[in-house]
Amino acid sequence: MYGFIIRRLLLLIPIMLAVSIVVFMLLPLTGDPERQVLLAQGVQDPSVEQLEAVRHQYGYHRPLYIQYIRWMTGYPPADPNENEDAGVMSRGLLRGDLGFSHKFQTPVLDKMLEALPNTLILMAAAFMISLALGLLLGVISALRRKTWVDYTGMGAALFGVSIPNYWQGLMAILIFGIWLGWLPVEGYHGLSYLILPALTLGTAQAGSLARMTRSSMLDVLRQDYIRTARAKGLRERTVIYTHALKNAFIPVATLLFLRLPYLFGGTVVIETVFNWPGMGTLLVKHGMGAAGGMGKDWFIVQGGVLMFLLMAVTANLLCDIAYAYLNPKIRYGEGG
Amino acid sequence: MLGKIRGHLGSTRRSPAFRYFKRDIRAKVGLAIVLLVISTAIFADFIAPYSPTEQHLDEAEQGPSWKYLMGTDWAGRDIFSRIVHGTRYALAIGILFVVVTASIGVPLGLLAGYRGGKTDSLIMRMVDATLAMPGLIIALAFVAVFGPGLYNVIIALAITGWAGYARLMRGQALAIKGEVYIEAARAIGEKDRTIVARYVLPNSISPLIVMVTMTLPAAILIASAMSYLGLGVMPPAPEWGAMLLQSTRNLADNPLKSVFPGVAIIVVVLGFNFLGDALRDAFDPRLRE
Amino acid sequence: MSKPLLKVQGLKTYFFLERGVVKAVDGVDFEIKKGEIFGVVGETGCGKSVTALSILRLVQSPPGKIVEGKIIFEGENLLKKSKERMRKIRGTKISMIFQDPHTSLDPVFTVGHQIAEPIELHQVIEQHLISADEVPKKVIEMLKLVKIPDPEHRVVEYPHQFSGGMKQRTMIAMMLSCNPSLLIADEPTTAVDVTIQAQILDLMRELRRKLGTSILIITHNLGVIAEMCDRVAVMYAGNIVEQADIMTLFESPKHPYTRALLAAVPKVGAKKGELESITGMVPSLITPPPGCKFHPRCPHAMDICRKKFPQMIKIGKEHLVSCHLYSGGAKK
Amino acid sequence: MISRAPKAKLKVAKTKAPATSRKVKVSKKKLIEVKGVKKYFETKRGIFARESKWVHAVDDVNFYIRKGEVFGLVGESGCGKTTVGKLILGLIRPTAGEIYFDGRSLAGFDEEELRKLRRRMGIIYQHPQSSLNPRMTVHTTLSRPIDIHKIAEGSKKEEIIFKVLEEVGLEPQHLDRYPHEFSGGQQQRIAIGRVLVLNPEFVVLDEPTSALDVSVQAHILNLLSELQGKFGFTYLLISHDLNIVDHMSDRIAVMYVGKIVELTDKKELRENALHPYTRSLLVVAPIADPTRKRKGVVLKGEVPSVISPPPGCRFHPRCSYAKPICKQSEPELHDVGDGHMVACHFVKDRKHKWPSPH
Repeated sequence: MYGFIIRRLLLLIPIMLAVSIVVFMLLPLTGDPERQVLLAQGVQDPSVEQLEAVRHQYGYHRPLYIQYIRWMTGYPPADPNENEDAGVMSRGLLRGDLGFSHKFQTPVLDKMLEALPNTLILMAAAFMISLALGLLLGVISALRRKTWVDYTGMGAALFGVSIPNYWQGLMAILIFGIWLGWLPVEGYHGLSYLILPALTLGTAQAGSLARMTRSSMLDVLRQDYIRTARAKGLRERTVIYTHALKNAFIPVATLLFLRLPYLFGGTVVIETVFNWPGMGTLLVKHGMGAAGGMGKDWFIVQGGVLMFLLMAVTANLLCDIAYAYLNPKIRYGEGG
Repeated sequence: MLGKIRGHLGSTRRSPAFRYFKRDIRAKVGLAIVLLVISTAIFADFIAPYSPTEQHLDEAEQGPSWKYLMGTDWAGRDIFSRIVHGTRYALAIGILFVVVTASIGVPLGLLAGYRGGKTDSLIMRMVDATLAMPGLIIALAFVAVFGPGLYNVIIALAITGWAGYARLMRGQALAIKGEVYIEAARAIGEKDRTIVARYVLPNSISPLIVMVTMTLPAAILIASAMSYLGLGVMPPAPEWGAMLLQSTRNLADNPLKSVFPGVAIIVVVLGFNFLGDALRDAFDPRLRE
Repeated sequence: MSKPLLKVQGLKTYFFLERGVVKAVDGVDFEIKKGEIFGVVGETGCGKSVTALSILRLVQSPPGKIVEGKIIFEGENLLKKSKERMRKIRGTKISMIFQDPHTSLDPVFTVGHQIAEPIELHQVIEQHLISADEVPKKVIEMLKLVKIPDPEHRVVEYPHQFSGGMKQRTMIAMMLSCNPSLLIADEPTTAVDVTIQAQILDLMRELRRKLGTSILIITHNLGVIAEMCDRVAVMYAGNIVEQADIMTLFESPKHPYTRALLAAVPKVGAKKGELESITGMVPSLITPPPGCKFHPRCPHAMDICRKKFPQMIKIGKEHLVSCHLYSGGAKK
Repeated sequence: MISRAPKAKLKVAKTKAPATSRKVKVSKKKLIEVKGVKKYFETKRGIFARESKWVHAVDDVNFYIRKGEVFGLVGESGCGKTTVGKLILGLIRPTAGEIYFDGRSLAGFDEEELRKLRRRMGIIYQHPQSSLNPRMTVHTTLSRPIDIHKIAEGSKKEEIIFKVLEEVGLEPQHLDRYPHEFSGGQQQRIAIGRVLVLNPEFVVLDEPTSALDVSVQAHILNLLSELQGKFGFTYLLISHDLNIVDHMSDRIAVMYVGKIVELTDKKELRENALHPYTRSLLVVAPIADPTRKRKGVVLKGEVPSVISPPPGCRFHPRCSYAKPICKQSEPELHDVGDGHMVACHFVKDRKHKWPSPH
C-alpha cells in the first residue's frame, strides 16, 4: 500500500512538468506577449518603442526554453546589459512567484491566496450538498426500483444533469434574489451569501451522483452475495446498509473523485454567475477579461489555470488512494 | 437465475435490445425531441418569422405578443426566431464535437487496447492525464488564447474530450480481445486488421452509440456555458448561451428573455439524454428485467 | 427417517416478464424426511433452482412470484408466514448454499465477519443461546468443522484470499452455524474441480451424520446424485416426472425422460459407440406443449399424451411417475 | 462397468444412425509431435505488484498424436491442458521445446505461414456462444474461413456451406440468423460447421460439451464421432471429465500442474492406472451408478499454485505414498511396458501394485 502511494507520487513528477509547460505556454501562444502585458497595464495602442521596452524588460527576446526555465526557477537572473527588470519575475514558479498583476497592483500569488479559500468553501459546501442529496436519492431510487419514488427521483436527477447550471443560477437569482428578496445574490460577505451558489452548484452535481449511485446499487443488489446474506436470515436493513452499501460505495467513491474536474468547471461558472470572489471569478473575469471583466491579465490566467490543474492532479491522487483503501482485494493484494 | 430462464424462452428474430428500446417511453420522447430539433435546424429559415440578427431598435425589449411570440431583445430582434436558429448552433456543436473527439479517440483506444504493451501504456498515460484535467478550464484558456468562435470552441472542448472515447474503446478492445471468438477467429486464420474491423469494432458499437448520445448533450451544455461567459460563440450569433449572456443586463425587467433560451437548451439536452438512457438500458441486458 | 421434515405441495412459481409468464415451476410435489439427502436432478431451465429458492422464499420479486401451493416445514406452511418470521427461519432452520462460491461471499468483509453474522443475529440477539463473547470461538469452531486449515489465522482473511474449495467450505460453515434442520445445496460442486468436488461431497455427508441435517441437493450431475442421495426427483420443464429411492431410479427408471437422461451419460468403461440422445429441444416455458410436456420428444407418445397432463401415480413403495404409459389403460 | 441403465430396451432416437461411426484407421504416422514443450506466462498480480511472476502453465510435455487417432488430455482446471491445445495450433508460441505438425516444426513458420497452416487445423471451444462472433450471421461465420483461405467463390462456396450445414444438422433458414438466436447445442453445431468448411486434418476439442446439458452433450459427442468417422479427422480431446475422455479417446494422457503424469491407451488406463493421481481421479469421477461405492481415498488438499509449484514431484503434497525422494527429484515420464508411460518414482513396471492406502 505505501509502496503504491510512493510510486503514485513519483508519477506526479512528469505530470507536473507537463502542467507547468502548458501553463507557461499560454502567454507565448498568444503570439504577442509584450502587447498582452501592455494591455493589462492599460496601454491600448502601444508604440513600437513601448513594445520593444517590454520585450526586453520581460526577457521575451530570449529563446522560449530559456524563458521557461527562468519562469520556473528564476535563473538565469536578469541581464543588466539588456536592461531587464529583475522585479518582474525574478524568483520563479518553484519559489512561489507567479508574476505581478498590473490590474490589482499586487503579486498574482497574493491575489490567488485571497481567492482560493473562498473557492474551497464554495466547493466544499456544494460537494456536501451533492453528496448528501445524490447518495440519498440514488440509494432510495435503487431500493424502490420501478416505483413512483424511483421515477420521480431519477426524473429529477436527469433534469439536474440536463439543466445548464449557470441558467439554474440565473433563475435562482431571479426568484430568490430579485423577486422574493430572500437571499443575497452577489459577492461573499457572510454565510447567507453562500446558500444560493452552493445550492446551485450542489444540485447540479447531485444529479449525476444520484444516477451513478443508483446504478451501482442496483448492480450490487443483483450480486450473489446479497442473496447469501438474505439466505443467512439477516435483517433487510443489514443486507442493504452493510453489505450492499459498502460494496456499492466503492465504484461511486472512485467516480466521485474522477468527476472532481467537472466540479471545478462548475465552480468557475457558478462563481462568475454569482460574482463570488473566488478563483473562478478571478480567472474568468479578471484574468480572461470575460463576464464583465476589463481586459486580460495573463499572469492571472496562468496562475489560475495552474491552481486548478494542481487541484485536479491532487484530486486524482486522492481518488487512487481512496480506491485502494476501500477495496480489500487491492489493500491485501500481493505486493500491496 | 433470470438469465437462465430467459435463455430458455426460445430464440427470437429481432435483437432483444431493439425490442426493449422500442417499448421504452424515454426512447419515444427522446427520439421525438431529437427529430424535432433536427428538422427545426434544417428548416430554420422557413420556421423563423424574422431574421435572427437584423436589429429593430424601435421594437426593443418587448414582451411576448402575437407578433413576437417570445418578445424581442435589446436590439429589437425576435427571440423566437433567434431560438429557432439557435438549434443550428446546438446541433453543430454537438455533432462536430462528437465527430472530432470520436475520430481521434476511437482509433487511439482500439490501438491501445488491441495492441497492448508499450503502445497501450503510452496512450493510456495520456488518456489518464487528460481525463484528470478540468476540461472546461482548459477550454476557456484555449479560447482566451486563440479567440472565441464556433470552431475554436469545438477544438477547445476536443482537447480533453477525445480521452473519454479513447478510454471507452480501449476497454472494449481489451475486453473483446479476451473473448473466445477472437481466438476462434485467429484459429481460422483471420488477420489482425480484419479482426479489429470485423470482430472488435462491430461488437463495440452499442457502448459507442451510448457514449455518443451522452457526450453530445454534454458538449451542448458546456459550449453554452462558455458562450455565457463570453468565451464561446459570440453575440450577435443566435447561440442560446450567448443570448443568455445578453439577457442578464436587465434580468429583472424582462426575465422571460432569459427563460426561453434556457428552456430551449434543457429541451434539447433532455431529448438526447432520454435517448441515451434508453439506449444504455436497452444495450445492457442486466438492466432489462 | 420417517416423518417428513418438509413437504412441498402443488408449488407453482411463475416469472412475469414482458414477453409472457414463464412457468418456471409448474406444480411440484415432494417431501424430505428427517436426516435424509434428497436430490432434485434436471437439465438447465427445468425449474430445479427456482424450486429451491421458493422454499426459502428468496425468488426475486418482481418478476418472480409463488402463485400457488404449500410448503409445509415442521408442520407449518412457510408461504403463510410473515416476512419477519420467514427471515428468522432462514439461516436457523433452513439454509442454503449456492453454485458459485466465488461470487457468493461478500468481497469486502472478512470470512470471519461473514460467518459471525448469522451467529450473532440468531443465536445471540434473537435466541439468547450464547453470549456475544462466545461468537469468535464459535466461528473458529465452525471453520474447524469444515476442515479449513489454520482457522485462527484464516478467520481474518478476505474471500479473495481463499481458494474455490475453501470458499465453498466457508459457505457451508456459515450456513450450518445455527444448526439448521435442512440445508439446501444448489449445484454445490459445479464450479469446483472433481477432486475438490469429492471433498465437498464427503464433507456434506459427514456433517449430515454428525449434525443430522437433512440435505436437499439440486444438480444436473447424475454422478453427484448417485453418490449422495437417498431419494431423488427428476424434473422436466417445471414438473417432477419421476421420483424414487436412488436404487430404484437408477436400476429401473420408468419415465421415458429419466431413461433417456441416464442413457445419455457417457460412463467410464462403457462400450464405445453411440450415446443415446433425446431428439428435439427443451420446450418453451411460456407456452409449454399441451398434455405431457415431454410428449414432443417422447418416442412412446400416444394420443392421450398430447391431451392430458399425466398425474403422478404410485408404482412402487417409494416410486412415483407421471406418465400415461403406467396409468391403467395404456399399455406399456 | 455399469451401463445397466434401462433394462427395457428403450428406443431412444439417435441423432443419426451412421453405420460408419468410429471406423477410422489409426495410421502409424505421427501427425502431431510435442517435444519438451514449456510455456511460462508472465503475470503481474494487480496494479500494485512490483515484480512479475511466472505461471508454469506447461512444463516439459512430450507426446505424439497419430493420424486418425483421438487423443484424450484429461486434468483439473489450471493443469495446462488448454494451453497445450493452443500451443499445438500455434495460437501461442512455446517458451521452449518443439511442436511438429505433419513432420514440420511450427517454430519454423512465421505468423503469415502459420495463418495459412490454420487451414489444416481447427478448434472447438467449451462455450459455443462465446466462441461465435455475436455480430456475424451463421452464413458469414461459415464463409469467413472459405474467404480467408480462398477455397471457393460464388456458387461453389454456397455449395460447401450448404453441405456443411447439412452435415452438422442445421437448416438453410438458419443461415441469416445470429448466434444468440440459437440454443447452446445448435451454437456448438455452428462452431463445428466453421471447422468443417476447411475440412482440416486435425481438430482440438477443448471441453466441447462442458457447457451443455447432458442430453445435448450426447448429441454433440455423437456428431463429433460421426464426423471423425466420415472425414478421418485426428482429434485432441481436452476435458476434465474422465467419462467423456474415456468414451471418445483411443489414448489418454493425464495432466497435473503443467505436466503429464500418465499416458496410455484407454483400456489400460481404466484397468491398470498406475499413477496415484490418475487412480484418485478414477475414484472421484462421479459416476451415475448408486451401487458403485468409492474405493480408495479422496485426495486431500488442493491443486497447488502454478506460480510456485512444489519441488520434486508436483503431486507429492497430496500423495499418500509420498517418500522423501518425491520432494527432492522430479520423476521422469517413463515407459513401464507396452507404451504405458508413468511419471512416478515407484512405478517401475506395469505389474506395480500399490498397497492399500489405509
